[in-house]
This record gives sequence, C-alpha cells and structure tokens, in this order.
Amino acid sequence: MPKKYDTPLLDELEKGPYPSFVTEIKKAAETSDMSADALGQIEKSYRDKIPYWKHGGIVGVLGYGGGVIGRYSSLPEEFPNIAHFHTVRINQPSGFFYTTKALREICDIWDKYGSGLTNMHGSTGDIIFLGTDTANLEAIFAEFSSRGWDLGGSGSAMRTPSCCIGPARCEWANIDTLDICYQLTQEFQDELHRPAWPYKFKVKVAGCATDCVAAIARADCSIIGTWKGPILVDQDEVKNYAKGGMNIAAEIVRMCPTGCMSYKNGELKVADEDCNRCMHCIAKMTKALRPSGERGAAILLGSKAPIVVGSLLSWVVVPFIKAEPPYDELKEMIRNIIEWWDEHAKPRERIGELIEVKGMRSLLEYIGVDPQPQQIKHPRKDPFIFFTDEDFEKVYTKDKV
Amino acid sequence: MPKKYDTPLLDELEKGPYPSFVTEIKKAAETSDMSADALGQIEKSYRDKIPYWKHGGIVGVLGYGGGVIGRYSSLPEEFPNIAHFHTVRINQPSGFFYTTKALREICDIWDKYGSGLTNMHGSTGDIIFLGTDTANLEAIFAEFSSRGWDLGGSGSAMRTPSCCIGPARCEWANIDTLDICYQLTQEFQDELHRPAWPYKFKVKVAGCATDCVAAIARADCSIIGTWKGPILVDQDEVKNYAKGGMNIAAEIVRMCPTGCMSYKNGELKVADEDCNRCMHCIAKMTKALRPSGERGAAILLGSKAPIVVGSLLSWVVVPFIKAEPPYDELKEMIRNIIEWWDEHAKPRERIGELIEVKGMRSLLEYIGVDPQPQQIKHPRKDPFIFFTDEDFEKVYTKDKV
Amino acid sequence: MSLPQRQTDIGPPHYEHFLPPVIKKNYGKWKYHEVLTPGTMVHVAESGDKIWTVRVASPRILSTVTIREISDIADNHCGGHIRFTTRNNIEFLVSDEEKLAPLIEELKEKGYVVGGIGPRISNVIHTQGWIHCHGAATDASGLVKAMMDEMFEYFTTKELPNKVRLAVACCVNMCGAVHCSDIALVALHTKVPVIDHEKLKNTCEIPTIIASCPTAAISPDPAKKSVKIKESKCMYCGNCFTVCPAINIHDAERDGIAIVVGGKIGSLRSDPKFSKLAYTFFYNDPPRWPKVIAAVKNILNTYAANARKHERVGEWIERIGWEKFFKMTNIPFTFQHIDDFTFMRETMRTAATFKW
Amino acid sequence: MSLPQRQTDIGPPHYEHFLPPVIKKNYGKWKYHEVLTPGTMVHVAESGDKIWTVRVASPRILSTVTIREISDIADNHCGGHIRFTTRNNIEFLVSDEEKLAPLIEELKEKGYVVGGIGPRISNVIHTQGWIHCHGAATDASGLVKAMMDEMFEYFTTKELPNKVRLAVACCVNMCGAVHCSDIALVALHTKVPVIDHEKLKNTCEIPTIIASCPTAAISPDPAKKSVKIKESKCMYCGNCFTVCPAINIHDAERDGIAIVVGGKIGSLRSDPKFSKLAYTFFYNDPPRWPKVIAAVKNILNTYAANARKHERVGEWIERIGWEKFFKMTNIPFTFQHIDDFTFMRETMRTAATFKW
Ligand code: SRM
Ligand code: SRM
Ligand code: SRM
Ligand code: SRM
Ligand code: SF4
Ligand code: SF4
Ligand code: SF4
Ligand code: SF4
Ligand code: SF4
Ligand code: SF4
Ligand code: SF4
Ligand code: SF4
Repeated sequence: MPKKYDTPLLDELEKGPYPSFVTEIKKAAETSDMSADALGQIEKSYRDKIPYWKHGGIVGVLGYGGGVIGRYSSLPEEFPNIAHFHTVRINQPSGFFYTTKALREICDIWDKYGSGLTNMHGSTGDIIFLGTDTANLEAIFAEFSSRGWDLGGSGSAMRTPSCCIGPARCEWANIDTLDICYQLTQEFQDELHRPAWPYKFKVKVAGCATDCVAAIARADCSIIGTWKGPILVDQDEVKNYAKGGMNIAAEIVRMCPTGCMSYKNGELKVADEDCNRCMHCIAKMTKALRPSGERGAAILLGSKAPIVVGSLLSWVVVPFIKAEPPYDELKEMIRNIIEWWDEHAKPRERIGELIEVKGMRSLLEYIGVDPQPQQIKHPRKDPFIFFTDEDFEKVYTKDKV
Repeated sequence: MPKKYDTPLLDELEKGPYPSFVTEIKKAAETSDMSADALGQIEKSYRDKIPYWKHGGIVGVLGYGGGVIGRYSSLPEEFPNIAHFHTVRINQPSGFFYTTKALREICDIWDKYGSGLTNMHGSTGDIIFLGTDTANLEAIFAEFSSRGWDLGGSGSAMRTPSCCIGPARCEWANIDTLDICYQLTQEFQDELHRPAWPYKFKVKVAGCATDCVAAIARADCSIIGTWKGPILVDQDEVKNYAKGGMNIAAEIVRMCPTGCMSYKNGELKVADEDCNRCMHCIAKMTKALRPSGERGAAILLGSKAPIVVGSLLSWVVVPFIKAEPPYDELKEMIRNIIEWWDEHAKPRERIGELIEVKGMRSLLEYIGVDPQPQQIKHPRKDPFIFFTDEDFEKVYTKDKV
Repeated sequence: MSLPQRQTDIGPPHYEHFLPPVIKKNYGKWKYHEVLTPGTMVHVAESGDKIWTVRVASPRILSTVTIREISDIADNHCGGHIRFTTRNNIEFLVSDEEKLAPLIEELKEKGYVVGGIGPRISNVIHTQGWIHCHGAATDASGLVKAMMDEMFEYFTTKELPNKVRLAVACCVNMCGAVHCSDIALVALHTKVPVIDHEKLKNTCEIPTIIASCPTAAISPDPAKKSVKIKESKCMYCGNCFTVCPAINIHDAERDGIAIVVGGKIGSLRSDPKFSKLAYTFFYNDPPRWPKVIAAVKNILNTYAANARKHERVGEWIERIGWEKFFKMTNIPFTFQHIDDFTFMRETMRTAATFKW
Repeated sequence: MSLPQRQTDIGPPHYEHFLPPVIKKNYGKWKYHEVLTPGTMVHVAESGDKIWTVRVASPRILSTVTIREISDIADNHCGGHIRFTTRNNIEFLVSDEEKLAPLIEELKEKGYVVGGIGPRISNVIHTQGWIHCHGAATDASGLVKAMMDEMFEYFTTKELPNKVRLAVACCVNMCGAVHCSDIALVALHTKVPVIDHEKLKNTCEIPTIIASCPTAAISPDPAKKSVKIKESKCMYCGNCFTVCPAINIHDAERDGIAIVVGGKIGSLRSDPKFSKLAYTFFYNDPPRWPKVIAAVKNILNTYAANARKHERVGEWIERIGWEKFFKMTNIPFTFQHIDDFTFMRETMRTAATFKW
C-alpha cells in the first residue's frame, strides 16, 4: 500500500464540477508508490510555491537520443519513490484515434513500469507517460516497441509531428492530414530519435486555414491545406440559413475580410478572385458553401514560443504545393528546408530565428522557390536593398529596366 | 555677361507644360555667373549621371554654428564661379505668409550676394538660398538680420520649426499652429543657431490629425492638434450633401474606421465615445460636421527618414496637453524631452532611435507622463517584462494583486 | 522475466488500424456537420452516412484507471473506438443515432462532463507546472481546474460570441498555446536569478550561459570562474536557468502570473494574432488563485456582453480599440504594458487618433 | 561699402506682419470651405467674410526674377500678400470675389499653372539632386518635371479618388516625404562603395565610419590604417560616404531609382502609413527617365480606375491585397521586395490565406 500524504491544498482542487487532475493522481496513488510520493511533493509545492524538481540529466534508451525527459526530485530523502520521475514520450497515432484494445495494452505496460499517470496528450502531440525510474526505461521501450509503438521526439531533433482530424471527420480538409503526418513521421524516424540538429524542429499538419492543430503558431514547419478554385454556393441552403435565423448580411457578408461577398434578394454571391480563402463564410454556413477546384498545401515556417527573440507565427514560404501520395515533392521540400537550417544555424537556433538572421532570400534560393507576393503581407518599406551582380545581369537588364 | 553653356539635355526639361526649374536657373543665369556655371555643371551631371559636388566643410557666420550648408564643386577649374556654392537657410515666417515688400527685399539681398536662385521652400521649411561664396556669408547675414530675418537650423541642432496654415485659413485648427511655431522658434533660438545636441531635432506643428505639414512623418517632435468633445452634426447640411449627390453611406459611414456612424432616414449620427477623431467625415462634410469641446495638442516623437534603423513615424508620448499662450506647459514638456535625449543619446542618434534603445518608460518617467493606453496601438505580446522593486512596493502590492 | 524483442524506428502505429469503420468508409468524403448540443455534433457524408460525436472534458492528466474506464464506455457504445482532440478532450463516436442517448447517459452517470463544442469554452491547453517541470513558476493543472470550475457553464451550456480558447503556461517557455490564445495565463519570474558560483563552476559551460541570454545581461566573472548578471538588463526569462541548474530563477514570493488576451490561430475573418498583455501581475495564490480567476472572468464577461456574434476576443478588442478595452474592463494600464526594444516600434501608436 | 548692423537670435519675422487683413480679422474663426475649381477654393468665416485662394504650381527652385514677378501679380490683385504651401505651391489670396477672375487671367497670361486643390495631384515634395547635393544618386528636379509634365491633367483638371501625394528623393537619406507618400521615387546606389585608403587615412575618423554603418559591414583595416567593407553585408545606403568623403558611393552605371507606393500622412480613415516597394530598380535615364515615368503612370492609372472614392493609394492596395496589386499592375515581384532583418518578421504573411 503506497504511503498516504495529507493534502489539504490539493484536496481543494477536487471540489467543483470540472474533472480534477488531483483525483487522477489519487487514483494512481492507490496502487503506485511513485504517484503517491508525487502527490506529496506537489502538495508541498502548493504550500511553498516553488517546484521541487531538478533539471534532467541525459537518460534514454539504447540507440536513441531522445524520447525520454529526465526528471529528479530535489527532495529524494523526503520522497524516495520519485527520486527519478522521468517522462516517456510515445508517438501518438495520427489524429489521436485509438482502439480500446490498444489503450488497455499501453495502460498495462505503464502500470507495470511507471506511475500509472499519463498526459493524453502533450502539447506537441505525444502520449506522455509521467514518471518512471531510469532502471525501467529499456523494459518500457521493449514492451512498447514490440507492440508497434515507438518513442516520440525530444531534444535537438525532429519532434513528433501531429495533425488535425482532417479527412477522417471534417468536410473542409484539403489534404490528407493523417496520412501526411504519418508519412512524414516515418520519413524522419532517424532524425526523430537521434538528435543531430541545431535545435528542435516541429511539424504540424492542418487540413485548412481554420488550423485546428495550431500549426501556424506552434510548428517550425506548418503545413496547411488550401485550394485554388471558387467557392460553390448552394442557394437553397443559403435560404435555409436565413430562415433558420441567420443574419447573413451581418454575420457573413460584413465579416468577410476581403469584402468580396454580396447578398441581395436572398442570393449570396462570392467574387472568387477577391476571396482569400479565410474560411469564415464556409465555417459558418457549411451546408451552403464549399471550396472547389485544385487542392494543395501551403508551407509556412518558423512559429515558436517567445524564447529567445519573441514569439513568432509561421511565415508563408511555399504558398502552394501539391500534397498527394507518395508526397515526394513535399518530402523533398521539407528535407531541403531542414538541410538549409542544419547547415547554417547556431546551436539552439530555431528555423524562424535563422531565417531572420540569414534572410528569406537565402532560404528561397536554396529550396528553389520563387519570390511571390503571396509570401508577404506587404513589401519592404525602407530602401535598404541588397542586390547581387547577377541580379543586374539577369533581372535588371538594361533592355528591361 | 555670364558665360553661356550648351545644355541640350536640360533644354529638354524646358519643354512640356509644368513649370521648369531649368527655366528658373536660366533666368538667374542671365545675370549671375554662379547660376551660369551651375547650369553648366548640372548639364554635365545629366550627361555623366553623377553629381559634381563635394562634401561641405564647416562654413558659417560669426557666433553661429549652423544655417549654412557648405558646398564645393568638384570641378572648380571647369566651373570656377561655383568653386563655392553654399546654401543659406533663412528661417521662414510661420505659415509661409509674405508681403511682396518683404519678398522683394530678400530678392535684393540675394541678387547682390548670391546666385539669384532659391528654394521656396526647403523640405524642413526654410527659405533656401542656393549658392554663394564663403566670402559673402557675413554680409548676407548682416543684410538679412538687420531687416528682421534670421538663419534657420542645420547640423546637430534644433531645426527650423514649421507648421500648417492652421487658424489662419482653416476651419479645423484645434491649436494656434502659427503662434506655437513662432513661440517655439523664439524659445529655442540659442539651440537653433549653435549645434550642441547629439543630432538634429525637428519640430512640426499641425492643427489637426489631417496633418498638412507632415508632422507625424518628418519631425522628431510632432505636435498635432486634437479635441475631446463630440462631433456636432448639422442635419440640414447633411441633407444638402445628400442632395448634392454624396453617397453618405458609402463615402462616409462605411469609411469611418471605428464604425461609429449611422445614417438612417436622412439623419447622420455619431457615437462619439467610439469616434477616434480621424477627421475623415469632418473633412469630407465640412459644412455638416465639426469638432467641439476641449482643444489641445498631442505630442508624438521620433519620426525620421530611414537612415540608420529604418524610417519611423512619430509615436504618441503625450496624448493630450493644453496648448494655449504663453504655452508654458508645452515648452517645459519639450525642454524636458530634449533634455532626456541630450543626456542619453550617442552622437548621430535621433530621439526616435534613442527611445527604442532606452525604452519608453525611461522617457515617460523623466518627463512625468503616466502610461496610458492612448500611447499604444496594442500592449506587448511577449512576457519579457521588466519590473523594479519599487513597482512591487507601489503598484503590485499584495492587497491589490 | 524476459522482455519482448525491441524494435526501433518503426514510428507510431498506422492510424488506419484505429479508425472506426464509418470513418474508413467515408474518409475524405464528409459533406457537412451540425452542432446538436454543446457536447454533440453530427457529421454527414456524401454517402448519407452519419457520425455522431460526443465530446467529454478531460483534465489531461489521466490515470490508467480512468483510461480503462473510458475504454469500457467506448466498448459499450462505440465499437471499441475512441479519440482525443487537439485540445485534449475525449471524443466518443457513434454511427447510429440510437446509440447516442445511452452513451451520454452512461457518461453522465459516471460523472463525465459533456460539452465544449461550438461557440464556447473548450478544454484549456496547458503545461506541466509543479507536477513535473523544474522551471515552473506556477502550477498549470491547478490553474486550469480553478478556472474551468468557474467557467463551467461556458463548457456545458452557455454560448459565447465565438469559441474562446484558453491556455496556461507555467513559464515563459510557454509549452502551450499562450502566445495565440483568446485569454491565457502565463507564469512569470520577476526577480534576477541567483547564481551558485561554486556549483556553476563545476557543472555549466560559461559560453552557453552567456549565449542563452536574450538581453545580453550575462557576462563572464573571471575572478569567480563564473558569470555575473547585469540587473537592469535582466527580464527574468529563465533561459540561463534552463541551460544551467546552478542559476536559480525561483522566488516563492515574487513568482506570479500575467494574463494575456486577444490571440487566435485560425485565419477566419482576420489573420492569426498574438495574445497581448492585459493584467501584468498577480501573486501566486494556490490552490485556487481567486484574483486571477476573477480577472479572467472579468475579461470573459465583458467580451460576452459586448462582442458581435462570431467575433473572437481579439477581433472585438481591435474593433473597439485597446483604450476602450482597458476602460471597459477597468484593467490598470502600467509601464509594463508598453513594449520594449524594437518591438516597441510596431506597438506604439503612430496616429493622433484617440478615444477618451 | 558698409554693412548694416547685424542682429542675432531674433528668429523669423512675426507672422502677423504678413497676414492679409481678412485673415487677421477672422483668425481661428473659419467655418467651412468649398473647392470651386481644381485651382480655387473659398473659405467662409463665422463672420460671413470670405477668402478665395488661387493655387499655382511652382518648380520650387525659383529665381529672384520669378519671385519679383509673382510679387507684382500679388500687388495687382492681393493687396501685396502671398503665401506658399507646405508642398511648395504658391497661393494668391483675395477677399473679394470680383478680384478672382482678373487674378486668374493675369496668372494664365503669364504662363502660370493653376490647380492642385482637391482630390488630385499637387506639387511634388523633393530634394536637391544633382543641383546641389554631393550624395545624389539622381536628379530630383528633373524627375519632378518629367513626371509632372505627364501627370499634368491631374494637377489642372482631372479628379482622382483622393489626393495623390508624390515625392522624389535623390538618395536614401530621403530629405523629403518619400517614406510616407502615395507614390514616390527614391534613388538608390546599388554597389559597394569604393574606398580611397590614402585619403581616408588623412581625412576621416575610423570609429565614426564604423559606427555609421547600419549593417555593421565596416571593420578596421589596420594594415592600411583604413577600413574595409564586407561586401555581403553592405546595402549601399551611403551613410559611410556621408561621414567620410574618401568613401565613394557613386557609380554612374549602377545608380538608379526605385518606386515606392501606398504611404500616407493624415489619419483619415486609416493610420498614417509607410510607403512600400513597388518597382525595385530603374537605371538613371536623364533627362526624362521615360521608363520611370511610365511606371508611375501605370500605378496611378490602375489606382484611378479601381479605387473607391476617397480611398488613398495605400488604402486601395490594402483593401485588394498586395498580390492583387502586383497582378493588376503587372509589376514583377522580386527577392528585393521581401524585407530583411527583423523587419522581415512583420512583413511576411502569417496566414494561409491567398488570392490567386
Ligand atoms: C511536455 C510538454 C508540455 C506539456 O505539458 O504538454 C513540454 C515540456 C517541456 N518543455 Fe516544451 N513542452 C511541450 C511542448 C512545447 C510547446 C508546444 C508545442 O510543441 O506545440 C512549445 C511551444 C512551441 C515551440 O516549440 O516553440 C514548447 C516550448 C518549449 C521551450 C521554448 C523553445 C523555444 O524555442 O522557444 C522550451 C525551452 C527549451 O527548449 O530549452 C521548452 C522545454 C521544455 C522542457 C523540456 C523543460 C526544459 O527546459 O527542460 C519541459 C519538460 C517538462 C517536464 O518536466 O516534463 N519547451 N514546448 C510538451 C511536450 C509534450 C509532447 O511531446 O507532446
Ligand atoms: C535642403 C534639404 C532638401 C531640400 O531640397 O529641401 C536637405 C538637404 C540635405 N540633407 Fe536633409 N535636407 C532637408 C530636409 C530633410 C528632411 C525633411 C524634413 O526635414 O522635413 C529629412 C527627412 C526627415 C528627417 O529629418 O529624418 C532629411 C533627412 C536627412 C538625413 C537623414 C537623417 C536621418 O536621421 O535619417 C541626412 C543625413 C545626415 O544628416 O547626415 C540629411 C542630410 C542632408 C544634407 C545636409 C546632405 C549631407 O549629408 O550633408 C543635404 C544638403 C543638400 C544640399 O547640398 O543642399 N538629410 N532632410 C532639406 C532642408 C531644407 C530646409 O532647411 O528647409
Ligand atoms: C476536434 C478538433 C480537431 C481535432 O483534430 O481534434 C476540431 C474540430 C472542429 N473544428 Fe476546430 N477543432 C479543434 C481545435 C481547433 C483549434 C485549435 C486549438 O484550439 O488549439 C482551433 C483554432 C483556434 C483559434 O483560432 O484560436 C479551431 C478553430 C475552429 C474554428 C474557428 C472559429 C472562429 O470562428 O474563429 C472553427 C469554425 C467554427 O467554429 O465555426 C472550427 C470548426 C471545427 C469543426 C466544426 C470542423 C468540422 O467541420 O468538423 C469541428 C468541430 C467544431 C467544434 O468543436 O466546435 N474550429 N479548432 C479540435 C477540437 C478541440 C477541442 O477539444 O475543443
Ligand atoms: C495649403 C495646405 C496647408 C499649408 O499649410 O500649406 C493644405 C490645405 C488644406 N488641406 Fe491639406 N493642405 C496641405 C498639405 C497637406 C498634406 C501634407 C503633404 O502633402 O505633405 C496632407 C497630408 C497628405 C497625406 O495624408 O499623405 C494633407 C492632407 C489633407 C487631407 C487628407 C486627404 C485624405 O482624405 O487622405 C485633407 C482633407 C480632404 O482633402 O478632404 C486636406 C484638406 C485641406 C484643406 C481643405 C483644409 C481646409 O479646410 O482649409 C485645405 C485645402 C485642401 C486642398 O488643397 O485640397 N488636406 N494636406 C497644404 C497644401 C499643399 C499643396 O500645395 O498641395
Ligand atoms: S483544420 Fe480544417 S480540415 Fe482540419 S479539422 Fe479543422 S476545419 Fe477540419
Ligand atoms: S472565405 Fe473568407 S474571404 Fe472568402 S468569401 Fe468567405 S469570408 Fe470572404
Ligand atoms: S492640419 Fe488640420 S488645421 Fe492644419 S491646415 Fe490641415 S486641415 Fe487645417
Ligand atoms: S472622425 Fe473618423 S472616427 Fe470619428 S466619426 Fe468621423 S470618420 Fe468616424
Ligand atoms: S512552460 Fe516552462 S515550466 Fe511549464 S512545462 Fe514548459 S518549460 Fe516547464
Ligand atoms: S533570466 Fe533571462 S534575461 Fe535574466 S540573465 Fe537569465 S537569460 Fe538573461
Ligand atoms: S536626399 Fe540625399 S542626395 Fe538628396 S538632398 Fe537629401 S542627402 Fe542630398
Ligand atoms: S554604404 Fe551603408 S551599408 Fe554599405 S558600408 Fe557604407 S554605411 Fe555600411
């Protein structure tokens, strides 16, 4: 029987209607010494208002350089069962779909070797198994991998790609997010497991600009589905929305960012050449409006959290690329992008930071992408312009300018 | 009789309907050797596509450190009369008003000592007298100053302030731009004539946010009139505009940036608490709409051309300050602003550049202005926040947060 | 006890193994969907097939006990299929309308909370906090729980003008979605870190430490074979602490929480936006951080009462203007709201236009 | 010949000496105005007094001959009063409607061009160019003349959706209004400057030169007691040349002109805006720079044909989007359009939204 700690502060957080993480820890603590000690230590943090964890050293499994985050209690005498409390990142399946069989299998492993606590899922997308001892890591890995699971990423490596539910259950997916996510994960297995890059590199795949996986804000490489054709309008369904009480003028037409819609005599029109495919009208009138024509993906690069140079959203680098199996063009593009980064970046420099330092032109030339107005919000303002002698031989030739 | 040069290229620029600077130079060249040689040298520049002027050394008048821009031909053998070709900056009167008597007087002086060529006016606002010899400078200054004129600014000094026509002929002036311009020029005479600051400091005064003197883009200190009360609407005049063919919904209401106007049954309404005083509706319907209530000025700082850190527009520092004679509060505020800059700036560092380096807080605390949301477009995004221990004693006290 | 044969570089299981049959059949051929209740929706395929989704709140930290329990429920009603959302909710999927009511009934019976679909508050993206991270300036899970207890109705019933995405990060590394969320909490250190010079000497690389500082506040201290920090340049980001455990950034009394607002991710109507500082600082006040939660409620309620339909928090604020936002919410405006460095340039107002 | 007694620090004459009587009387009490023709307007005071303005184009470079001539005209019709505008036009003011026609008649007779009021093109803010500046990469006055000859009708008669503010600067110091103009020309150097090491050694201060470079391209060259420039870092701004004449930035073959668009100064409808790069480069082609002028006309005509009433060039472009602007104007999009350094951050697109 694991030890019982007095947890008056945490107990407060079992009250109230929303599901409680404290309850979860207590459930695990009924059978796990680790979870029991974790509960005790967390209560102490609640009292003292500081964490009691130490930096991780390098821990992991044979042949891999990542996938485990080392963690140690700074009070190992007081909480001996969490002297080690490493997390294991297991690469989730595309779209976070599971069978209950699979879930039970992984629970069995974790109950045997770990704290019985998980995160379903971590912010990057992995299944996070919270808390185990260094001694258990090889066993855990053998159990998981023999059943078809593999570790996720950590360290200066490809990080576990993730995606929105896309074509599995969404009418707006322009690309097969689940498949792209899976194929890219497979493609970069070596780079995912053996950190050899300047820093982390995250990939997220969203089926449309609604971006239900936050690709544009949280992935070095944000792959977002888009289309080129017109929006098809079903006027009968438009009438139904109006009948249903929707104020189409106010809710749709006025909110269209490009002002390209009109609504007269019950008819909704889109001036397609002015639509920028923002998804608003489609999302709010899904029965009446749908994209059509050529589908593909935009590749945006660079988003990340604030450290070191301030948070970034991803920048459009490839406005449109075909994304159909076997995804050769897409894979090659991403490989080239990473190669450019790997070649030039300092340690702990994300690709967004590097693009700022080296300039977008350096990247675009390396990956063979033309400059296009679709890449920018607006052109430069200040006339501090770099030219190469070649530019004058090829672009700014006397006969042209 | 001054020398005649062959000027086939410049002659081309006498053709066409718009008034020609070449014609002006030729007019002056009829009696001025300097202008004649200038014409010759400029023709040569047109042929060779480079300027033939050298950097100026330090030239000026006794007791002054500025007001004259030294300029020398780099081809003094070929064009001996412009071996020296300095410009003299004379401080223009507020609003660029003149009597013909005054104009003739200054023409007389210039014909006697200079090239007979002027710029009415320079971009900063001065009357620019283009081209004279070092030997003439003292005489020119004596002639001008004895008749009530003084030199304008140059170098690392207060630069000649300028202003829009304001109350002299404009119904929208919230402040007396001409008087403020005059009073500030007088206040800073010493600093204007004797460069002693880190770099140039420009002041421009506009009567309203229409900014007909480009204060917000071209003055380190941009003083712009504004008001706090509601917009008064004359509904009869609104009707007249409608009758006159104005599409009030499209041209006024839809273009209001804050969306605070409505137009129903021929009545135009403004939700004043949402109006940001952009001036659009007032400018386009001047007979029907006018500002009312408290008047004052906003002080914005920092605008400049791109060198070195990129062009800047001025930033709001004092959103509202009373600007009535004798302008004590205004003058003190500007003095304090300059003092802060003078104390901290490196040589050739404009105030905008310094604010970026030192932070807005440093300036605001020095001049005793509170932080206000009116100073910003939006608050910071990244949580890289500086605090002082004092902040925790005064602002973030335990009882409050 | 012998271990099974390990495999390497196999990647995750192929997702197809886990897709419910109706999804496999209609993959990529969905036509439209309808939100039925705050916790249920139906997607209709071109074939006419339908799939009903029931969404259930999760604390994200799940014990295996709970995972087994939801597996049982999925076995009972969903043919043994289950999924999680990108915001860590649990989704139960059924292809037969009749199965919907019994599923929901069992969920409610077992205490699960159904909701989070449509224009309301869904689960909170958050981070490890005191539960697992050495850098945490607060606890993330506790804040989420305290906040969601108070926002509960917006998960289960009430509507808002649009989705409101909440997030919590326990330090400025922001392992979550704080920088682009409608309303988010981010924990701050506010004191210059303290260096254990003896320990530093033996455990850390000085060049790495120096390079880690975004504001170049750190320089070598050759006498001590250590480093020193220029106080006026430090903004307590903790990056030096991340690369070197001998530098302690924690301070129980001065660690605290800021609230940022107005971020978004989707491109609908307006470009993705960063969150901006609303409340500068609250002291840590576990277990329920009442002032923080009240502040979040203040923002949310003001938004709910004033935004237009479909307007996100950031879109509403930009329409009314930040000065009006501060006025309506009564949030004190401080020096800390004004940005620093080159960021200042884009964030200061460059027009003499004001609301009073 | 003895000089008059000099005075110092007296400042400019007081403006009141120069105001026409009707202005003195109604100072600060104007009620409204009406634009009557492209070159005339009337302001009406609360007192009922009126003042008519006739605006006349000026090349800004005026000989004393011309100043005397316009003084004669002002004596004939305007009681000896005259003014200039902030864009260097000449304004004749009359307080009596009857004086208007004879004034205009004399002006036209003497070849003056009346216009520039209302939604059209007014005079061009510009700089010294080859006429007086050592740094000029082009001539400003010549470009203005060539341009205004072609835009002439927009000064004298034709209307545009709104005012279109033109500017010309002869180097990137931009002694004018280029950075916030609707359409503007800015001259560029495009080659790394050439250093005369012998001269530099004797005439310039090395630390000042190094500090002058915005991109830190300059470093000491101790061997030569001079400096060296790292070619890949130099963007030819000429700031080093400004502080040191031994560094030559001029290159007759590679100096040229860029066209920027979409800037504005007033806050009407939208915030003041910076101009942005449209055409990257034209070779200098005096005396009439036909390709440059054609390019300006292209932009102007596309704007005139497509913008809404009251929309400024920048407002029109922002409404339609830059990709559409480049498409409609057929301007080639180049690497040079994409911004560098930290400026890149704010100017790259951060949304997967596109027009094709
Ligand atoms: C587990 C997780 C948070 C969670 O509760 O979900 C996490 C946890 C940590 N992150 Fe993170 N990050 C996690 C997702 C993120 C995200 C969000 C995302 O991936 O979508 C971000 C923001 C996006 C980004 O990448 O910028 C994020 C930005 C960081 C940073 C800042 C990096 C930067 O360049 O700005 C650090 C600091 C670092 O790398 O030194 C960081 C560092 C860490 C470390 C390893 C702390 C450290 O310095 O050693 C944390 C380990 C905590 C622990 O003890 O378990 N973590 N981290 C997430 C990974 C789970 C998973 O694999 O699925
Ligand atoms: C005469 C004038 C241009 C004109 O044709 O009107 C002018 C002419 C010169 N400017 Fe200017 N500037 C003139 C208004 C401006 C303006 C516009 C304004 O004041 O509204 C600007 C942009 C606004 C600003 O101040 O940033 C301007 C920004 C510069 C700069 C860039 C300064 C910066 O910090 O970005 C320089 C370079 C420098 O100071 O070294 C400069 C330097 C120069 C020098 C002195 C060249 C030099 O490096 O020595 C030019 C002398 C030309 C000559 O040979 O006569 N001039 N200069 C204008 C002054 C006339 C007057 O007194 O009325
Ligand atoms: C299930 C999920 C995808 C997944 O792979 O797991 C999902 C699913 C759907 N999203 Fe989403 N979104 C999901 C995360 C997101 C995210 C990402 C995030 O929050 O981190 C976003 C971006 C948020 C942002 O912009 O800050 C997101 C922004 C949207 C929007 C845009 C709302 C808006 O107008 O701004 C829509 C459209 C709508 O609601 O009209 C949308 C619409 C939808 C639709 C209707 C798409 C469809 O046709 O199936 C799905 C049900 C909507 C709902 O839950 O109300 N989904 N959705 C995610 C559910 C998270 C959750 O548990 O609540
Ligand atoms: C005379 C002058 C002031 C002076 O002190 O000299 C002046 C005078 C007037 N301006 Fe101006 N503006 C003058 C330079 C400016 C400038 C400064 C500049 O161009 O460098 C601007 C800012 C330009 C910008 O935003 O880029 C300027 C932007 C305006 C506007 C705003 C137009 C808009 O909708 O964006 C108005 C309002 C309007 O036209 O409806 C305006 C309106 C006016 C009014 C109607 C004000 C009034 O009630 O008297 C005056 C006559 C308008 C006209 O010329 O069409 N004035 N006006 C300047 C004449 C310059 C010239 O010769 O053409
Ligand atoms: S990102 Fe687009 S395709 Fe993916 S789930 Fe969201 S709405 Fe559907
Ligand atoms: S997708 Fe967006 S831009 Fe296009 S019509 Fe719909 S609302 Fe307008
Ligand atoms: S800035 Fe305002 S007050 Fe001054 S002239 Fe222009 S419109 Fe009139
Ligand atoms: S001044 Fe501008 S914001 Fe105010 S009502 Fe008029 S158009 Fe709208
Ligand atoms: S946000 Fe900071 S404290 Fe929280 S998990 Fe990430 S690195 Fe750790
Ligand atoms: S906390 Fe951040 S800013 Fe302060 S010294 Fe460390 S790295 Fe530098
Ligand atoms: S823009 Fe450059 S070249 Fe032209 S006058 Fe100004 S400093 Fe001289
Ligand atoms: S021209 Fe400009 S960028 Fe080039 S070296 Fe000189 S100062 Fe530096």
